[in-house]
Amino acid sequence: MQGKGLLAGMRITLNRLFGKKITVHYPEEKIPMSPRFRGGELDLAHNKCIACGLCAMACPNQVIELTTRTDEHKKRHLTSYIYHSGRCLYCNYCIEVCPTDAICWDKNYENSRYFRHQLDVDCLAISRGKSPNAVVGTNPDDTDKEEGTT
Amino acid sequence: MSKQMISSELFLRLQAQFSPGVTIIGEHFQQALLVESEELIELLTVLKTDPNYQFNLLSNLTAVDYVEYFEVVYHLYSLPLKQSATIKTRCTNDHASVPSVTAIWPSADFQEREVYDLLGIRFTGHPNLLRILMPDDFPEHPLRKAYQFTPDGEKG
Amino acid sequence: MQEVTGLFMVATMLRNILGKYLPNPQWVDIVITLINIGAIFTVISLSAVILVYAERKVSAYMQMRIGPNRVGPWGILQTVADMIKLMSKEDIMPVGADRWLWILAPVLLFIPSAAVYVVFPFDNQAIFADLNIGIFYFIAVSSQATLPFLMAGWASNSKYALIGGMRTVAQMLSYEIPLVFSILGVVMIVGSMRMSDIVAAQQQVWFIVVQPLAFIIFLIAATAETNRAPFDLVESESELVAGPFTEYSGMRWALFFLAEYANLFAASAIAVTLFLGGWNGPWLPGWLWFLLKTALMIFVFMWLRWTFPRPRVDQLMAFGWKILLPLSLVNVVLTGIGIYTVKYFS
Amino acid sequence: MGPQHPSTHGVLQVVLELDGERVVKAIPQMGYLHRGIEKLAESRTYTQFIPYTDRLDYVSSMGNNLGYCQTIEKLMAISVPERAEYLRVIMTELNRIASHLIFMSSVAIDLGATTGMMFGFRDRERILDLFDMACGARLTYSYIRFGGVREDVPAEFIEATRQFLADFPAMLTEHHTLLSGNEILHHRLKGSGIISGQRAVETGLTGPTLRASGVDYDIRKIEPYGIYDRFSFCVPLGTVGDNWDRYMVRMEEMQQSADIIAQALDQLPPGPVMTKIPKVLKPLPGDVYHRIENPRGELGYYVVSDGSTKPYRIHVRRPSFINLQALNEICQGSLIADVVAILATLDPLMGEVDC
Repeated sequence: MQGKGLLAGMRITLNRLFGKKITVHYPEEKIPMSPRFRGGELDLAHNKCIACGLCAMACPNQVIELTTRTDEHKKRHLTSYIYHSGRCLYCNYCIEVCPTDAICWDKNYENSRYFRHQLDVDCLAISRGKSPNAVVGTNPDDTDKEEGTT
Repeated sequence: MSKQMISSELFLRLQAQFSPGVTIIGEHFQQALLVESEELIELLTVLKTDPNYQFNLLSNLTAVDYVEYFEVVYHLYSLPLKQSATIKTRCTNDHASVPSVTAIWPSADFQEREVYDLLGIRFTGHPNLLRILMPDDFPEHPLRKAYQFTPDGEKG
Repeated sequence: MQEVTGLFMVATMLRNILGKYLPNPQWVDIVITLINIGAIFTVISLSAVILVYAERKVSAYMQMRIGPNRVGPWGILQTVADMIKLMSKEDIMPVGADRWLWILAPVLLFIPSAAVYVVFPFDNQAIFADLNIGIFYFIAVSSQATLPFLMAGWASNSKYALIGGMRTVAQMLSYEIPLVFSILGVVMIVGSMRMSDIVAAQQQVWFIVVQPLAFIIFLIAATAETNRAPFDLVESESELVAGPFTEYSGMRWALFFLAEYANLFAASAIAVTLFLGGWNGPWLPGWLWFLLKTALMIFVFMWLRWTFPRPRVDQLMAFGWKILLPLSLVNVVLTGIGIYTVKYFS
Repeated sequence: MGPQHPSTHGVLQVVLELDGERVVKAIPQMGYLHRGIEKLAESRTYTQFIPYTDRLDYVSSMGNNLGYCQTIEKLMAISVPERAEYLRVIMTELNRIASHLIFMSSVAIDLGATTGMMFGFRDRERILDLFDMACGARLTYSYIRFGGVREDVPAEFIEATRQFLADFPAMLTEHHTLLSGNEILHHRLKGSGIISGQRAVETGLTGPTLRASGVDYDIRKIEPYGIYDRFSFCVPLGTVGDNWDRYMVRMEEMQQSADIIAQALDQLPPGPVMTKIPKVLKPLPGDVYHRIENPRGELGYYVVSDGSTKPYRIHVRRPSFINLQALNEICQGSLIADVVAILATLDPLMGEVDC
């Protein structure tokens, strides 16, 4: 069988051998993601959030669970905002539908966890800055539900 | 999106040919031919072999559970004449069975097995009517409206 | 008389020291042989470690990746880390496997590939046993390697392994013959099978120039012998998962791995001795030349591996019998005519 | 060949009946990746179902979005602005090239040429970066919405796509020399896994697999959806319908898609990318079936609506699921190595097969 095609193939691999590499040393240098990258977890600016619950309703997979409390002069406050990142489809619906742009992606795509319940992120605590790395250990079922769960 | 639907007079001629069992329902792109399951095979063979129909590709075969009855839908397409048609047939849901069209179009084989697996419609004459997607020992047919499931965290 | 090379002096000096302590000369020979065996094993394990690392680096560079660079500077200790990992891996044996056959297979595979090192002329005098049937010994021992594959295939009681084992037998046998015939060409010119004579005969001109066709046939047949791509049908990932080695893990699998790289080093060493003039070469000492040429040959094997897809079993057989074998016969005839004309004119 | 076999494109089990190495029967067993997307659809609103369509044929999810959105637009007669139509064509064709690059890499790795695979994935990275720039995701985009696309592409996207199109011929020639020109590949793919055109149509094969058997059936040409009638491109056809034809048809299609993108980029008009549609869609009761040309074949959506915000029934006509029917017939009497090659050229995708 004429070896012309074989030799041509070998020529390619040879000059690729000395060619420029395209992989990077991952932990040290990271490939920059685009500004529109939808990844990581939701980070909530709780002062902007008016606890309307639109994001929870818009989400196809019921990933966002928030509970609200209406105080004396009918103003709604957020009491808990749990984001089950394990079930999130990253479809960006919640961010598009939020009237006050309170949530956005934190673009940190290295968020692997050891335990399943660590996937449920309590964005409220984080945004309040109380405990910057508050990974709520509460499993979804035993979160105390106040009235008005949306 | 122009869709060369089968011209209506062809439908009318078909209806005349199989008068009692065939009715035309829907309009414009939703136009379909409702057929009694007895005349189904006969009609489909005509559609495939007759020179002015020549539907040689069974593009899609599916079924819908309208609670009182099941509706099996066939979408046909004719490559030479570049026209498409929709054929529907109904069967009650207690003894849901429809004659199988694998004899006419072998491409119906997997699709009928899938409809049987998910909706429980038996296709008489199908070579090996087994479950295709669900595990073999799955008791029910999940796509039926009666089948509700609430896996954890699912508030659907 | 060849000049006394460094290595030879070391051997004689060692012999005198031992002579003082040990009562009679037999003891000295035994100790020298033991040292040599030890030397061969270190060469094998060292070469395996380096080859594994080199293969991963070369394949990575060819695919524009960077390759292992985590463990140790530029990833040199990567293979050592692999070895330790493999040793600590738990060694599971498939149920229903044929116990003894399964345990013996990797060991039996390693013996022929180690025994082959005996005839390599690393340097002028540095050959373990300069048998007068050197090259013939190489062929006889290397054809032993087929059996352990079949044993592993049969013993691990899995469909993939069995088919892999059958394929090994078919492939190795059908590529043994073209290999032998291509070597025949060289032996006809040299007139003797002693390795050092073959190397000595290549003082002026290397046999690759005299026997280009034989070199190509040898190259192809050797790739098939060592089960390396493009002929790695034995353990082709996409069809047979890993062929005979599917059921092995931990240290046993490492032994298979080691044997494969030992075979690779052996095949390229033989190619160097037969066609590229062993340790002949200006300026540099003999053994360095030998290593450089072997490294070049190994690079060519790796180059083949990372460029070509894998032919089908029946195409492999057809190629082996219908094309390679007649070609090698033609080569033998041509060499015969060549020798005769040379004798006629000189 | 069990579900976790390395070369079955996902979790597919092929029950092989052999004598020696010859294949007597090859029955695909499916369902390992069955997530019941059609059942989920019944408890989601129309817009909420879009991210699920990405997960069907996760390698060309732009095509899935387009198919679903066009079906609903047809049901509710929603019009789409010009610029959005062009962006949709550009995105789906880019996705087709990426999907065919994956096809080529999987053929290469299945036949043993690991380097060929690496090159395929390296070129696909370029396209994924383009998608990342435009819609933020690399694999599951949900970029196409009812009435247009989610947001306009950034300025540098157009220039980066032109740059990609400029480098693309060089990439293709490299793949051709390394893989298609290779004699071993010729022997491996030529003459094996043959299916005649007429038989292919009967078993419901569609897409490049059908065109390889010489049947000219490309929905972009026969029933142009969207604005495909404004682009001139030819539909590559095979002759014998063996593995080699299936391979070459897809390689040529990549070139055709690149031409389409170039034409679309030239004619890209300015303007809005989204028409005004109600927040909550309530289509009139009725059903609709719409088909588009996905890299793996004819992707059809049959949507039945009962007037509420949630679809009553959605059935997806999945090309890989139906193309797999021909596996048993094509594999008759071939060797194990051929079964792997046939599976590679049939290019099934488990997310789509199991739905």
